[in-house]
Amino acid sequence: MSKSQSHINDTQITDEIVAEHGLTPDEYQMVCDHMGRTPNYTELGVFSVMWSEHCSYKSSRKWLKKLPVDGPQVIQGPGENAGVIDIGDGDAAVFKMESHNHPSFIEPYQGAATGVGGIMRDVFTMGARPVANLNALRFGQPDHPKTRHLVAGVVSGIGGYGNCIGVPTVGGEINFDKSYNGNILVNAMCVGVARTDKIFYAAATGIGSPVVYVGSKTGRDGIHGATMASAEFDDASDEKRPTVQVGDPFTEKLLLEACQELMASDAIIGIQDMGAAGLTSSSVEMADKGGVGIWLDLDKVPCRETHMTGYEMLLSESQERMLMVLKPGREAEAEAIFTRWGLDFAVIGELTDTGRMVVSHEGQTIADMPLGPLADGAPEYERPYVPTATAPAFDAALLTKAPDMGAALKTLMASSEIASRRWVYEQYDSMVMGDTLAGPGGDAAMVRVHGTDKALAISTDVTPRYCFADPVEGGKQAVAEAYRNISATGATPLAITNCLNFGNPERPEIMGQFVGCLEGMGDAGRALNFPVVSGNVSLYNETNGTGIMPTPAIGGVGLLKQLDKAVGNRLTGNGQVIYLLGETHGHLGASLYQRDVLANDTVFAPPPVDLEKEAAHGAFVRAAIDDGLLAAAHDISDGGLAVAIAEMSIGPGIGANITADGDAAFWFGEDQARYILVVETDDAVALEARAGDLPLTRIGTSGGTDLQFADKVTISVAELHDLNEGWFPALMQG
Amino acid sequence: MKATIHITLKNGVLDPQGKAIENALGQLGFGGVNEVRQGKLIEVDLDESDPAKAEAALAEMCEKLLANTVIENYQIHLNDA
Amino acid sequence: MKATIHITLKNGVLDPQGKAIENALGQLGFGGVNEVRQGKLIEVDLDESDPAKAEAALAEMCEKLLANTVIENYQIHLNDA
Amino acid sequence: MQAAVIVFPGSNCDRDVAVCLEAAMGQAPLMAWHGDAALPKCDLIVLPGGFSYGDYLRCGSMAANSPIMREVVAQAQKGAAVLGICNGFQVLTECGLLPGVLMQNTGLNFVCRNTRLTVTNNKTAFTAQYAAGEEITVPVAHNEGNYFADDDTLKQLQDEDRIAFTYAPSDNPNGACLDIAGISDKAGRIVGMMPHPERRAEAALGGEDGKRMFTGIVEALS
Ligand SMILES: Nc1ncnc2c1ncn2[C@@H]1O[C@H](COP(=O)(O)OP(=O)(O)O)[C@@H](O)[C@H]1O
Ligand SMILES: [Mg+2]
Repeated sequence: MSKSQSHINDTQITDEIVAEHGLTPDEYQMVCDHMGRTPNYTELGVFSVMWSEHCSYKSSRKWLKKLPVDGPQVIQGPGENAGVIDIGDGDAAVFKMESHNHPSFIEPYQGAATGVGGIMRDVFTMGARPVANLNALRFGQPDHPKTRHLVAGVVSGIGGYGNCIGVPTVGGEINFDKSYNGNILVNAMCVGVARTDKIFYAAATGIGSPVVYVGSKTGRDGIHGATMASAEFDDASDEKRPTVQVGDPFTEKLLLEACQELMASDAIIGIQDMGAAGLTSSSVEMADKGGVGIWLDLDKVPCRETHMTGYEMLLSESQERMLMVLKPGREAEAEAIFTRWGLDFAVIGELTDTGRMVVSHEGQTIADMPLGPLADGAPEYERPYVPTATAPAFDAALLTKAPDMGAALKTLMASSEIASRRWVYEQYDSMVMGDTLAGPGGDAAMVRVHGTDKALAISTDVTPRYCFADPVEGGKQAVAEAYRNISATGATPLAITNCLNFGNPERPEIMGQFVGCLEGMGDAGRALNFPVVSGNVSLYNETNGTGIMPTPAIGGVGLLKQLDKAVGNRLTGNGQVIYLLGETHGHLGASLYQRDVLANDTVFAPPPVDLEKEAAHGAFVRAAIDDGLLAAAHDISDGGLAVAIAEMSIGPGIGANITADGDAAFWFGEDQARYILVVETDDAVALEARAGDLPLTRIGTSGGTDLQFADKVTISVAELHDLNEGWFPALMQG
Repeated sequence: MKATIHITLKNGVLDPQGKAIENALGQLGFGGVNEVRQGKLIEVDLDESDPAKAEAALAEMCEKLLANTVIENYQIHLNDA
Repeated sequence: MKATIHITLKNGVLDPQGKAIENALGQLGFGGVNEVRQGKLIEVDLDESDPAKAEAALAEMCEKLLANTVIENYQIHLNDA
Repeated sequence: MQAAVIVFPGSNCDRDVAVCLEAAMGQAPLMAWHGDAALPKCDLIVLPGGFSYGDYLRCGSMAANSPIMREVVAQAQKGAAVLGICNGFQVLTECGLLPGVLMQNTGLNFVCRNTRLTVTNNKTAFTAQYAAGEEITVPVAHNEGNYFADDDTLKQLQDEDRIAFTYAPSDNPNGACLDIAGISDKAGRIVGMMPHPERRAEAALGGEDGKRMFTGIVEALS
């Protein structure tokens, strides 16, 4: 039985084996230099995962450092399992977003499910109880043969995991575009709540402290790159092992409860989930952050399968596992808790003063490596990039072929981007935990902080077609839209997480998109006091040389101090006065109107983002809501003014008479920094008075069962409702 | 012709259902249960009466729809009428 | 001893999952599929080596836990080693 | 009065229902752990929603076999009021306290949304604060809520006036026989229902239609 182990480390490291591990010859040389000798097979595997793009951020680190990460509200910025912000009264919000793109393309149900499980562990590792899940999904064209299968699988996987563990899925977004045909994006976000004095970090300290493994057993799940090699050493099976991880939400629920129970004591020094690169990255990160060394005895690792090599145990990505460092002597009390919850518990090593990671298995030392180089020794690449060329302004001549306004509105309401997502979100339990004030379907979701009168407002946003046409403006716009969505509920935007999905960074034009988006995102974060506290980068999203559109998804979190002040984004009665806040220039470049009504895919410049106006208009909306002046508020985004009005109408089934008038650019232009504000007649004067110099225009009144536009176009709200609700079910019925 | 298809998880793929059943049997006092794995049983009633053709059609159904071959294996059993 | 248990819906109990598979097969262009029913396959590895005793134990497991006899039937197959 | 919420591994609406019970009773209910073989004598026992034991195998089947359910059954037989919500309803059918079974939704998907219900029987221990035939809105959130029983059982439920709630016929989310959303035992002291009254017991959460389930039983037992 021990033959497999010695066998594996006897393997001669050849150029092919190095290449199979994804290391370049130069990187391999650096590994040898750090080691002072040739690494053995196990050590090579450990270096390869720690130095992978996913774990080391070697292509992106330089640019991530430029993001704004500070603010009085920030308790913990990037660098931990999740970001932490102060939400007053000793409470903190803990959140992060993460991608699970590739696994979801291979096996949509399990890929998406384990993505949700992984991001929740990042949040509860920090001592928070997860209170809300969101997801940002991008699929290929609706009529692409794979799309329907992928949508169905991903959606039921997200629901299957989140529903079972009992955390509400309260929001998200979905886009369809051909650039995702061979490369869907599944980004999951989780928000948790903790006490500010009970935040747990990864750093491991205290020489001799026990290193403890808890959760599920380790199997050969998700061992990447080197699967062929490992299969070779596996005498127990003849079939090629799948690398897909299977999620077990029930075990995760137990793990969550057991961790919370132990966290109520003071037994934990450091804790870290085993995510990508499993035991390896969790132990390296914990020991490195604490500035200590670590010794692991793999004979103690609970295994699900027989004959596992040390290499496999170190690299396995089995789900629902955690690594902790406990205060010495507290093992028994911790073990009692995990046992009671039916989970494995094993002391698998201890902290040392060597600054090295030493791994024993079957009586032999199978790896002995310096921690520093493993953790941050990966090369930082300054990949060459070419900035994206400036796109020309929208060609107004295209409008000569424009259909009439009513037909265009109907097309947009039933388009893949605007159509109701009910088919999706009714498969998610959005109400469990009893604090969901506004679930899916609004501008931002709102979740009460349990037992208080305050609420978190949460939104995920990005408009990939803007990022493609102009990465800088697109990056800004993603942040600005999250800011607007949160402001429209009345909440104050506090901080963001991001999930940066791009193509191959070794191509200068892709790197140019990345650099541009980060520049825009950074500018917006600074201008809006909306810093980045956590995030994730997913590169190499391409198939056969076709990259995805740049998709830097933003997850924004805001705070509403008094939840009863919140407003929704629907009309709430007849005779209400409807205002437009913000300037309308009629920017149709990169708009949905261009794509879906004109069916034109020329690259034109997207609407520019004026961050000062975003800040000023957002502040005005929030103050008006705080003073109880507004009956409803809705930010204007995809599809422009007319679509925003229609969206406010169809939910409650209340029509409106819009007296403002203009051309297609007026109705469907996607100018930024705009909101629709709705007030009761009695409040109209007060709202106008306080607007001062801000561009606030009265555009109509609510009432009836039709939408009337400037006495020229009349459409029944019911018809728009049916168009909007019908698209998704029709797609899924095929 | 009727056929029964057994769909089982591949070796090494985590089977939370099976594990849970195993534990529950233990709690109910059933001793000596070493392992439980849960799979699917699909019974199909086909017009086709030629066994070879039926088997070929069923294999194609498994590949295309019935089994998730990323993580599952399938076995076709023809029930001789 | 290893055993395989087939758990199937009783006659007359609606099987939406089976119906959905039937329809999906039709959409995929598989003709001549008259009916599809979906059930469960449970594989159990037991210490017991006496077939009669194994079968008795398995039947009890089915009655107590594995099958809901309001809607399901079960069949025990011992796999002779 | 003494009330207990049974917590199975995988229960996830235990806190939600405890919040409602506390609001109705003025005191927190006992949270009873599944592995405990003993349960103090209770007037009211609630089996909450969630995914007990992961809902692996069949929903509620393993919970029905857990040690504490022997106690629950014993106390129910002695007259304790029992409410099973969603997964709790599934547990009640699996352990035989209520007839029938909850099968997979005919739409084959999990469904979470508000549903319109009719209070078909307002004479159970839980529904006295509703008017007979009153229409209320309460959300569902389940994948297996499709109530099924053989024709004799269904007839018996009707004859004995044991259908507590039905979905409005155009609003049946799961294909349940006779639009059944909830049923009771013969005495009306054991009620199982798929909709979640605890999720609509507060204006901030969209409405208070579910609240009277809790104030009603507290009134009945005090
Ligand atoms: N795009 C980004 N913006 C800000 N922080 C980021 C970004 N990408 C990653 N980070 C931060 O880098 C750290 C490592 O991320 P990751 O490897 O995804 O964490 P984990 O291993 O916990 O999943 C985290 O603290 C994360 O918040
Ligand atoms: Mg982590």
